[in-house]
Amino acid sequence: MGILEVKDVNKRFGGLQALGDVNLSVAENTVHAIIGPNGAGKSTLLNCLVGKLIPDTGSVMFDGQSVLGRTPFEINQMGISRVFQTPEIFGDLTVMENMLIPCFARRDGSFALHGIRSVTSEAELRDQAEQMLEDVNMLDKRNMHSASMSRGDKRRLEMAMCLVQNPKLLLLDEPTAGMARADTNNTIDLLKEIKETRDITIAIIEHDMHVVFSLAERITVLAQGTPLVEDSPENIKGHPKVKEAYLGEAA
Amino acid sequence: MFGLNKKDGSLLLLVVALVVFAPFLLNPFPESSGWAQFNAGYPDLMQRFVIFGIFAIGFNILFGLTGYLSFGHAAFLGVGSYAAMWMFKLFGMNVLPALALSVVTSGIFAILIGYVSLRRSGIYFSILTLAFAMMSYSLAYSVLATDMDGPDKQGLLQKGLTGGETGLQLTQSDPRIFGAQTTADGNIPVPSLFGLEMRSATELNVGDWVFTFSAGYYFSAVIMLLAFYLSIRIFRSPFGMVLRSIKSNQQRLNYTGMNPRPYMLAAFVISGMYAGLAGGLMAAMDPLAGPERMFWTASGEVVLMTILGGVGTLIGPVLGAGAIKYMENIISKINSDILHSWFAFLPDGLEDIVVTMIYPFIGKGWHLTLGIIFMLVVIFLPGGLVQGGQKLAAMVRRKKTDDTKTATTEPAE
Amino acid sequence: MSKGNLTRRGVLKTGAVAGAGLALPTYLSAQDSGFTNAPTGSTVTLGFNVPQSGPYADEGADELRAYELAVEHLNGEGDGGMLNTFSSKALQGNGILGKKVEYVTGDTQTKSDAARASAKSMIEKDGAVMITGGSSSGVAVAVQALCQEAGIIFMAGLTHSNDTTGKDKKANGFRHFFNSYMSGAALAPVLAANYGTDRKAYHLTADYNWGYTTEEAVKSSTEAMGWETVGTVLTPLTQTDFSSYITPVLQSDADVLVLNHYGGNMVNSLTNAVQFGLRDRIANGKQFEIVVPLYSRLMAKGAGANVKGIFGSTNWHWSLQDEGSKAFVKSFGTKYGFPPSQAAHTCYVQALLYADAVERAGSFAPCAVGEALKDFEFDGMGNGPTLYRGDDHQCFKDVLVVKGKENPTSEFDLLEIVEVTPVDQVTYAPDHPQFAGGQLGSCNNGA
Amino acid sequence: MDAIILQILNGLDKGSAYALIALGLTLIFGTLGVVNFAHGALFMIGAFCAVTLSRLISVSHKVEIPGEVDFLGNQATRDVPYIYSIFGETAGATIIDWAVPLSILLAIPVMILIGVIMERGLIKHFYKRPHADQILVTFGLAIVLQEIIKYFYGANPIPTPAPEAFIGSFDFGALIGFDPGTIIYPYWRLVYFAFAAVIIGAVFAFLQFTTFGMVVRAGMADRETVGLLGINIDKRFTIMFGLAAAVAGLAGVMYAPITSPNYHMGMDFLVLSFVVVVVGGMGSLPGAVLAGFLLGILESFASMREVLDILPGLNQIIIYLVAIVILLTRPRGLMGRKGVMED
Repeated sequence: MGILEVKDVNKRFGGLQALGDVNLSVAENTVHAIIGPNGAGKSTLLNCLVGKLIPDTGSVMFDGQSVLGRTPFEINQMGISRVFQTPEIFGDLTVMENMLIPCFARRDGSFALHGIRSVTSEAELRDQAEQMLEDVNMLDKRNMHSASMSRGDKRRLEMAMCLVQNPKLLLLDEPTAGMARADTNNTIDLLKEIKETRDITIAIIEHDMHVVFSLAERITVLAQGTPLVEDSPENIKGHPKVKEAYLGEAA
Repeated sequence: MFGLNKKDGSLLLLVVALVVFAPFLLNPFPESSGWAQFNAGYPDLMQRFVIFGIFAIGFNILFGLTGYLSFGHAAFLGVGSYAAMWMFKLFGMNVLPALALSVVTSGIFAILIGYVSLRRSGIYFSILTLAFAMMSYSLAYSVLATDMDGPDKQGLLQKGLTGGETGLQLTQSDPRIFGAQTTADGNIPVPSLFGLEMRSATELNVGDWVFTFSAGYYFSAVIMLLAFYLSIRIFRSPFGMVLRSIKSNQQRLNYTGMNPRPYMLAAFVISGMYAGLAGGLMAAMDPLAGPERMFWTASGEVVLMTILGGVGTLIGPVLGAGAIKYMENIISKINSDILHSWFAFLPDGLEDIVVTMIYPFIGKGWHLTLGIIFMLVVIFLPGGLVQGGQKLAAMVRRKKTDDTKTATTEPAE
Repeated sequence: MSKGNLTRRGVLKTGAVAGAGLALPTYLSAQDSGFTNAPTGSTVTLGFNVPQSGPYADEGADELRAYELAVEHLNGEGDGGMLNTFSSKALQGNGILGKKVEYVTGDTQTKSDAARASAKSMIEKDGAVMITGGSSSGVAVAVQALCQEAGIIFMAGLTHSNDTTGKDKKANGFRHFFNSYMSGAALAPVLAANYGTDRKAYHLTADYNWGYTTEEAVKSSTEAMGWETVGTVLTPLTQTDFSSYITPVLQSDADVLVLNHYGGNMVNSLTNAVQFGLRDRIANGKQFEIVVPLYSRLMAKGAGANVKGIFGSTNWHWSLQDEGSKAFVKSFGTKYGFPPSQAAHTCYVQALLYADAVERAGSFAPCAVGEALKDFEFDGMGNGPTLYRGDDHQCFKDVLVVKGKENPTSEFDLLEIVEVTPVDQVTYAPDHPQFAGGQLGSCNNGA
Repeated sequence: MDAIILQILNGLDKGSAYALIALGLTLIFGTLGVVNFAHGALFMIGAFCAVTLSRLISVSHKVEIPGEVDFLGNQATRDVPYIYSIFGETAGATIIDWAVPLSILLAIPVMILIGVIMERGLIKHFYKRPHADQILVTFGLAIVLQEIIKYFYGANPIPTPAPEAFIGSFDFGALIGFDPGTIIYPYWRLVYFAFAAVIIGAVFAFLQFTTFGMVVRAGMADRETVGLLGINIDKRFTIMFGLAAAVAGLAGVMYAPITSPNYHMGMDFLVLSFVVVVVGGMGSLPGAVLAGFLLGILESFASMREVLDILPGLNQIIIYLVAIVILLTRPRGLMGRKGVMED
């Protein structure tokens, strides 16, 4: 029984079958990659996991509880954090403030009216946030205006914002998309480190096979909305069906 | 100090100083000089400065922090005024219970209107709030002002709940259960704080200057300072930070485990209560509540005050409120006679030309000047008056450093 | 040093006090003079509070012209205008009680809040001892209440609602202008004479206080003549297109339409009614007619040719041929080049009446002035013999019934006088049901 | 039944005014993403184009009337328009009579010019600025424009009648089998309705069938993409602003005989037209037109005595009530697209 269990999920958009009978099981404390060509339904699947979309049929269980019908913030409170394809951060806030918001969310739940308490007095949360920034090598940037940072920094900040919440499951949507090689390698190192130092499950959607094969312990290949195969990286590498899905009939 | 950091603390101190010494600062010109027209240190206007300051500070908590532009905030101002008036009519002239009822009533209205309006964002939200305020205005002006008192038309509701066009006023036949119906000399009592009448004032004459210290002003000022202090605390609190993050990226906030809706509603209600407090104070300073307080132009005015001063800044809305009220009350009163007296030193022909050129912009043309100022500020100072102040300060500072540089003959870069 | 409830710049202007000191505030204690803003120097300041922006700005401008003229005449400049025809000869043309008259102006914006703000500024900042002006009943009532509280005399400008001297009457407030009841009482006989007593009337009424009182007044007066009221509909103040209120009139069996509208409302509703052919309509075998209870020449100008032949009432018109009116029209016309409006007339007269009352009382103190105005009878101010009734501070005088002129010779010559309704016909008891419910209270000297 | 038909006619007539104003407003929203609070002022200036033209062509000289005196006892004079001496009295009088329709010719160039100057001189610099700034600057502009008009024309409404030929009413009922005189409708209002239909049709055709219109529509859908294609979209947007100004202006010109123009008529319409645009859906042209007619008709029905007897005051709030109901049931108005003006 995995921490995340997707059973018979179907999703249609008008005439388009975006997801058809998707079954997926992500085991606890593993890195699970979901790959597939464009339009394979990877993002739709991800959106079904975080509450942005509701599947037509099927079930999505996380940690023994259904996530269906829950809003994104409720799902986050269950322990799922999500990193977006293009970094989603609070551009008007400083790096430190960006870090504090998830800390508040973790401590106070989805709503708390701390209207009088000063942010500066939240020493404990600030320590947590600083520690996390240190981990991602961004402590020196903590007072920067986050919108003015490079894309790589924004991505790292977003990752740090997710990690500081100590999620049980971290969802990564193409975390290295548009990154330079060096940045990509840094991200891989970072994720490896995270995996080694924490009890965390990571589900990752990725195009870059270098990233996938450096990190993943299990890989699910999605094509036309259905899982094609699920196996270990070694087995996936040479799998004929995968080649077919990626390169078309010609292969 | 008071849980504020150094910068906020000194800002608060500055505002306290400005407010306490306002009767002096706003009356810089001697009474007998021609410039005395520009003095603004009389009780009514000073009260308006701080009351609209409260209104704008509250509006800024919603608009400045969350970016949600309410175009119907005047509804809460009006509701606050009506609530205070009814308190005066029914129970007595003490201002504290009246203000309490204003805040509570406007808070309830804000919960209802906010709950519905916050289901939409952007301009759709703005129009929803506008629609609610305009409905309140229209009903207060007409249906709610019709006689609800039965055929004899003598009682408490003879002009309905709101008094309509003429506004809700005190009368000698109001019950005022915990106070006197009429004063000893047969007049309607005035609002007071445990016997301290809001309209009482003391004057200080220094040479050709007259400074007026009004009880009503200082009472309003204390409330404004409390409101300002509270707004600083809110700006610097986790709650305030979450509100700013709503403006910045609502999607991220959602995926970070926070529910934006109750935060928005809380901000809306707090801001509505500020407006209600301002409305209650208006009634306490001047016991009358008219429906035009809820008209869309009144809502527009607070939007303009906030933008003019600087959206999202702590002090900006107060400055914006002051600027607009100053124009409305001082510039509008300058008539051609006064102009002629100013320029009397010029030769006759030239005097007429100068007066003719200035006349369209003052007195009855004060709206024109206001419009031009709106345009100039937003074109040249996108951050409002606060940005203007910052630029000025930066200029002074640069000049200073330039001076020191020259002094130490550092090589130019 | 002085202390009290309101600023008195007048005091301080002259008596420059050296040295500083702070007095403990004392409340409701009378100052030496005993009333608010007592003028002590060689001048006295009056406050002219008129709409300078908003829809009634032109009317306000005309009021201001009249006040400036009145100040001239009071100070002995110009040709003296109505001072020469006024039955009371107390005024000498040397200011008021020998003090030169100065004035300050404010913009009411036709909003009660703004009007009170500008009135307060005139009282607190400029030391005005009397406030006058205004072009709507809402403003008049609001400012009147303020003046009562502050201990200042308020001489109302153009305000026609019954409530100004009815439900909302105040001891410190005085109205020269006529009111809804008088309009109804003056109009009804003329309407009956011209249109017959068997008529069915349909009212369109502006949905606010003035509209209600006017509808009530016209309805009860016409019904007393035998007319039947077949419908009354309230229209929003902000309405600009009245078509959807006019078409139901076509469906009803009414043969008279009464437009209880003023200002822009009246201009538009009348224009719309004429567009819909109501004037060419035959209903119940009779010619369909339109009535506008309160006329103003400025509004008639806005409605253009549509006013032709339509009955209404007005407080005063420049074509009146009595000596007072002629003198006023002459000095106003000479100074400004066109004849004055009824708003200008009432404001001019109010300013003079106030000055005269002060002169007769020998004091600026509101209670003394009020006493002098109370039950004061005068003549020579354009409306024949007039009484300032003490019970409600309302002037009783002749009322003009007018109709839109068929062939105007100029843009000012839009109305012609049909009848001067004698004062007896428009007089009512102070406790008349349309006015009951308010208390004058006692006069307030403030300070 | 006839009452209902009449109210529908009223509604269509009101609706056509709402739709015309909202059309220009939503064009500017859609193409430029600008919240234009000065749009009502453009409508007002249009109406004053009619006032100005009728004043210009009736510029007069004074002719003494023998034997008569004016109110001050001086020699009385009569105004005789100069145009009489050019075209003769009959033709001259006809030209003055037709001032309102004629002023369309004046309004089109004037309004386009004002629109273009506004866009190039002011609005252009505010595309990237927050909506709040746009509101402040256009509101300031609106105040300035109306104060200028007030300075020259005063605050009173100015009667601007339709030509003699359109005075009176058309017996609409007789045409469709009702008793004569039951359903009559003023000619000028029918003209206004037809005029509005033509203008709305023309704008739609222009956007639908011309290359220019296609680019603009593409620009409304996605400003950046079209910019990348190398099309000079900015220039076209300037022209769109001129067009929107012209539509508002023409709406104002033809409206002048219905309600006498005054300097604040634009502000009176401003809030209403925003409600119309939003109810229709931001940036949706058909939505604006549909909402205009819908609100016009509902407003007309709400002003009926039968309705008011049951729900007093409904006529005061109907527009806003409908707006609330529609926005709560349809998040982006009747025909709005997702993501427009939601931040």
